[in-house]
Amino acid sequence: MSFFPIRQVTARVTGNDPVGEATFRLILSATDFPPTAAPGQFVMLRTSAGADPMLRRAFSLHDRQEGSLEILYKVVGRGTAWMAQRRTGDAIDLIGPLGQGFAIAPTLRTALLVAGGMGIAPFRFLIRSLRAAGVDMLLFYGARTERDLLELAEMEAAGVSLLLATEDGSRGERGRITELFQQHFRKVEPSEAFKIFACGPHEMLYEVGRIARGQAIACEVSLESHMACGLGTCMGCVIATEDGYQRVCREGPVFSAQRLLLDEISLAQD
Amino acid sequence: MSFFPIRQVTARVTGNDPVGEATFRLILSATDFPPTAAPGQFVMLRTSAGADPMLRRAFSLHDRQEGSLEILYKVVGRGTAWMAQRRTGDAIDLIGPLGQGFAIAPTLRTALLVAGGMGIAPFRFLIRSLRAAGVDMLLFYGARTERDLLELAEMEAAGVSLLLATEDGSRGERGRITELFQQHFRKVEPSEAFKIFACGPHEMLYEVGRIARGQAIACEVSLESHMACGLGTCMGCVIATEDGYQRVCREGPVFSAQRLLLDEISLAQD
Amino acid sequence: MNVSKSAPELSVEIAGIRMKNPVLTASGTFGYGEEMAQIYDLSQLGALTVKGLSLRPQTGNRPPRICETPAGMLNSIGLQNIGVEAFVRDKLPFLRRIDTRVLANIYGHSAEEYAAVAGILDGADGVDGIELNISCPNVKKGGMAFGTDRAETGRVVRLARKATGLPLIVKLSPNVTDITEIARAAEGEGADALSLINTLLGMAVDIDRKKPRLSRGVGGLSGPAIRPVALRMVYQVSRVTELPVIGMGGIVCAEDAIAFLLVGASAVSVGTANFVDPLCPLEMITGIEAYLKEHGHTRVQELVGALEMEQV
Amino acid sequence: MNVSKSAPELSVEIAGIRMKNPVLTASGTFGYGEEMAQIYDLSQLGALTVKGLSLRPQTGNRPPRICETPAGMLNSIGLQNIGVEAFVRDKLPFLRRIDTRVLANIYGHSAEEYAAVAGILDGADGVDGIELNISCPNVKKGGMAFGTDRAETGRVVRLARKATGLPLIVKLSPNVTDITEIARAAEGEGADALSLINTLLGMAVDIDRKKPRLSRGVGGLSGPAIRPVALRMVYQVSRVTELPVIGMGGIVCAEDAIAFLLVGASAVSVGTANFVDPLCPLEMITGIEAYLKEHGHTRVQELVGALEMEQV
Ligand SMILES: Cc1cc2nc3c(=O)[nH]c(=O)nc-3n(C[C@H](O)[C@H](O)[C@H](O)COP(=O)(O)OP(=O)(O)OC[C@H]3O[C@@H](n4cnc5c(N)ncnc54)[C@H](O)[C@@H]3O)c2cc1C
Ligand SMILES: Cc1cc2nc3c(=O)[nH]c(=O)nc-3n(C[C@H](O)[C@H](O)[C@H](O)COP(=O)(O)OP(=O)(O)OC[C@H]3O[C@@H](n4cnc5c(N)ncnc54)[C@H](O)[C@@H]3O)c2cc1C
Ligand SMILES: Cc1cc2nc3c(=O)[nH]c(=O)nc-3n(C[C@H](O)[C@H](O)[C@H](O)COP(=O)(O)O)c2cc1C
Ligand SMILES: Cc1cc2nc3c(=O)[nH]c(=O)nc-3n(C[C@H](O)[C@H](O)[C@H](O)COP(=O)(O)O)c2cc1C
Ligand code: FES
Ligand code: FES
Repeated sequence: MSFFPIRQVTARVTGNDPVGEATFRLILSATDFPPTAAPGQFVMLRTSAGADPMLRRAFSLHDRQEGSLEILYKVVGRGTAWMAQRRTGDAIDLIGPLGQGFAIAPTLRTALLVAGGMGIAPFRFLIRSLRAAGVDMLLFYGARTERDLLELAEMEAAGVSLLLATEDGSRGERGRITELFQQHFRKVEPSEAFKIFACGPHEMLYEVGRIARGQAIACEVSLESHMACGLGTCMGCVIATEDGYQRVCREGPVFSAQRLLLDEISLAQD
Repeated sequence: MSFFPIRQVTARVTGNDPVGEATFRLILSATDFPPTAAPGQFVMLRTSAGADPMLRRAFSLHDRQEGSLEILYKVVGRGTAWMAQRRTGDAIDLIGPLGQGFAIAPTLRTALLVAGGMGIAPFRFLIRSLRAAGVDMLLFYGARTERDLLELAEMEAAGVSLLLATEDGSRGERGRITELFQQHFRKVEPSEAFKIFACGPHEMLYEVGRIARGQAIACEVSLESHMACGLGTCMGCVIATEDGYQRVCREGPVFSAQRLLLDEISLAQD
Repeated sequence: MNVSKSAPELSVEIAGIRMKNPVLTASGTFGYGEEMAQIYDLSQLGALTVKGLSLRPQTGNRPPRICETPAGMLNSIGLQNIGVEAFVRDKLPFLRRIDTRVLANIYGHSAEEYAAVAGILDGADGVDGIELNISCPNVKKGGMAFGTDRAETGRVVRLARKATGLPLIVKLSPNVTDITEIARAAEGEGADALSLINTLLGMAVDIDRKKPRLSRGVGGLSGPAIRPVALRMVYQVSRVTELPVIGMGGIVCAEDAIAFLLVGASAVSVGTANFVDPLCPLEMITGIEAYLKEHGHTRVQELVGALEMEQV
Repeated sequence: MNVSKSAPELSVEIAGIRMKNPVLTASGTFGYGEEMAQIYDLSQLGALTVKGLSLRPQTGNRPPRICETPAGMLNSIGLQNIGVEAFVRDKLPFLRRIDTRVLANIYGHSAEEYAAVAGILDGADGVDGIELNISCPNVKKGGMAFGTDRAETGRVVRLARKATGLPLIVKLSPNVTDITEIARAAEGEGADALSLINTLLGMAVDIDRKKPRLSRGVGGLSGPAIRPVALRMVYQVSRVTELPVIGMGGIVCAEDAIAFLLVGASAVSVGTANFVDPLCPLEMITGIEAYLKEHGHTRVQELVGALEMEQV
């Protein structure tokens, strides 16, 4: 559990460009945002000037540079629609960094990444960190259609091997990414130097977690849950784990798949 | 009482430029806005995407051209702050034209206009109509300071004689416009061809109305009141008149000063 | 998910009144219909409810009477109205020409006065039903005092019931500990339907003047802010009564309307949203129809009470 | 308008507890303080109230537990908490190090259980007062059932009163016909202060799944949406009781806080706003101070109940 500082800061929009179907990359300048942020952590953004919509929205740190941070987001409702309307120079109020990120042990040599749809968001930051640690990376990345597969060239340039799937077959294998994952995963040997990192729809995480668990392989999944505070105070975002209900915003969003009660995993999502 | 159609339309911003201290002129393209609009009428604008702020805001028609309309507004709260952020191409939802405008009788030859602060808003449209009717115009126009005196050159070009006052003396007489009005008004002879039109703070309208009434001179004042509907259905905006409580949005906003219970005029405002 | 091809059936019958669709407009937010008729053709509505009528004309409360609140508004109109006789004489002829149902919302300072107003409307051509407003928080006597007490509710309904053969809808107050109690009292005395909720009693303060924002101090809260409370009460009431329920409180779009139907309302009524978005009742009708098609329903009736509850 | 020069006095005394200013944080929205301490120095607060404590640890309700509503939110946490003993052992040591007042919010499944929890806290170093939550809408037994009944309220307060010498604050439910009745019942049995309001019982529906958005169906509505109701109830209660009142419900800024003081609250508590704008309690303190100066007040106490009402 981290006790690094959390800050409420006013960030400035320096970029907010479409990168795919209703998907944008928001670049924020925020000099007072704590430098301690780690991959897998998230921020809570205010997405209105008034009280409707009222609650903040949670977004993974897509990336974090000195004095700036990035968010990769899809417009799915009113809050994200508000975000898509921000222009360079506009102010955005955010709180972070929040939650527990991915754990990268010194023994780690090979990382298997699994992303479904917008689950790709936290991976750029993670990939940069893994690369710095000299870890080999293989990414299973699935989406509905080719246009939803984001930042492929960038990830290849970062030395990530890609295995792609789309539901409509427009790029990579046709079908769900979990099918592709299951095929290839059979060939991998469990080892201390090996770990799976997954982010995406909860059904996908369930599948990946089940497979990893079956073979006692270290696996971390990043969950979503409706959040009021994002800070750990409201107890609203809990998910069932072997240690009882735990807060996705505080003990998570990254959880060891081993400790989740996978049958109940879908509950927190609704 | 007019029974012309009222329309809820989606207008496009074609201009929204500062014209003074926290004051903007909004130009809207709205081809389906009814052409029947008259000076003194107003529109109700939605000023948020969500439910907070919820109610529409009332604005006089600053002017009305074929396919477009203008609003002159001051930022005083959240709704008007939202308006100030609109940029060219943005959509604004408005309803109008609403209420009873100024009455210009065929016998009218000379119009005395009195404006205080943002009370100038409906007068450009009124001046254009009076000019078309060949009416001579004298405008008493007061504001806090010179910067708040708007569109002076334009009005002079339209043939309006100006008498100005500012509270800080930065332009015209120092003091309130009602003082200037009272001085000059003594010299005017009551006549069928003569009428006063006033718009501004309610204390100003009270003063002007009292003077006009004292001399049995036709005088119309444009009132403000907190409004929920602007349509005449909620009964929320009423003002005390000799005929009981009347709706500012429906029987008004322009009322004959003779029929208002001037002692109660301030009530509806707050 | 079944996608049905033919247009689903939108009509509903409430208290014996057949309406072409389940979207009504609420009392006090629609005047006597005249003003709204300038904006759209009112015959598209399931029904409209006129501003609360009393035996004699009422001047209402002193202004200021309204103020905005987060996602809502307070009003203390105080039931300004022209009186039931002027209504019948001056307003009904216009309403008769519109092909929709007209509900007359009424109130009195005593149970006897309710009955008197109901009696006058009983013979009036063009009134399809009477809604008893026993829940107005904005008048000193009458209104909410009746709707927060089981016995008083019973008495008002009993006397009104005797005074008219018209369908009787009783409008409940949300300002109570247990709304199901009041609902049952109304049912027991012969109400044909229930409508809920009226406004929540609230207050707002102008801190600069150190005064309430409404001249009367308190007023009724309406709008989206109260929707969760309204939805809960409609859910509770429809589980304990056989009567059809007209749901209202913060409904602004088809999705809201459908939520009220799912928890048990047989129709919905649009109040404050008429101020913000006058055309929204029409969009609701279209939206409900689209939802029915998408979910494979053939009649709107199928939605009523169709909420699936996990056991609590 | 008088502009006073020296800094106005912000401290208040409630139920014998002296607080450096009248801005508190509300139970259930501030955890046990630890998380918030990462964001700012909690010693700036008048007091903080911890999440509701029970005799034994509680797992709480199944998720989903929260959902957003217009200008508000619903929650049905179901009082998940670590239990009073773990609180005393694991959380109090941290809280003792913070120079502010700590109020322990407690609840029980029976009046006896309330008393037992109060008794355990009685000896605990670091607890400055106990807040009896007789108004939680999110647990089956206990909670709101007590706070909507005069006799039950009286009994809970009486037993808790006997069990502890600590200042006793009774937290009232807004889900009642007449909140002044419950307030008087609490006062009669020895409460030292009252706090209000807890959440309004509400509901939200997911129309696509035809299910409630909360697993338990209903939940408690909080946030700006309920502020007008809260303000009205604080106004009503403070007129009938001698006890100091802690006002809460939708307070998000200094202006809101001042409104609650003007209608009669001696202090205010910030709930849902902690989620949306964690630093807002600090801005409130500054804002109240600025207001006092601007209006020529020397003590915050001067605002309490200073609302001018026109005769109604
Ligand atoms: C830890 C975490 C990290 C996330 N990272 C990203 C990211 O990097 N990129 C991205 O596009 N999205 C991300 N999401 C999902 C994102 O929070 C939602 O898409 C967003 O809240 C939707 O808001 P809205 O107002 O547009 O949608 P609405 O549907 O209008 O929102 C209504 C309410 O539901 C909540 N909600 C809706 N969808 C979700 C969801 N999937 N998860 C949690 N709450 C939800 C909203 O916060 C709001 O309270 C993340 C969620 C979590 C919990
Ligand atoms: C018939 C009419 C015509 C108007 N014409 C103009 C105009 O041409 N230009 C202009 O700048 N202003 C005009 N106003 C005033 C304008 O409506 C308010 O300035 C505006 O509503 C303020 O909204 P806000 O959200 O910025 O302020 P806030 O103070 O945040 O508004 C809070 C609430 O109070 C209401 N309110 C606040 N001030 C007024 C006011 N003066 N009159 C009525 N309601 C108010 C708002 O509508 C809202 O419901 C007119 C008002 C009326 C009634
Ligand atoms: C301005 C106003 C006036 C109202 N007048 C009446 C009335 O005369 N009679 C009545 O029964 N309800 C009246 N109501 C209550 C509404 O009919 C409705 O029950 C309530 O506003 C909740 O619905 P809403 O949130 O959709 O507005 C009034 C509401 C408002 C806002
Ligand atoms: C998530 C959440 C949890 C809460 N838990 C408690 C609780 O444990 N005990 C309690 O007395 N009140 C609890 N409350 C009620 C608040 O303390 C407060 O009374 C209410 O939310 C109204 O204030 P607000 O609108 O400022 O949030 C909770 C509220 C929320 C939103
Ligand atoms: S969102 Fe509040 S505890 Fe997680
Ligand atoms: S604003 Fe509704 S009647 Fe005038």
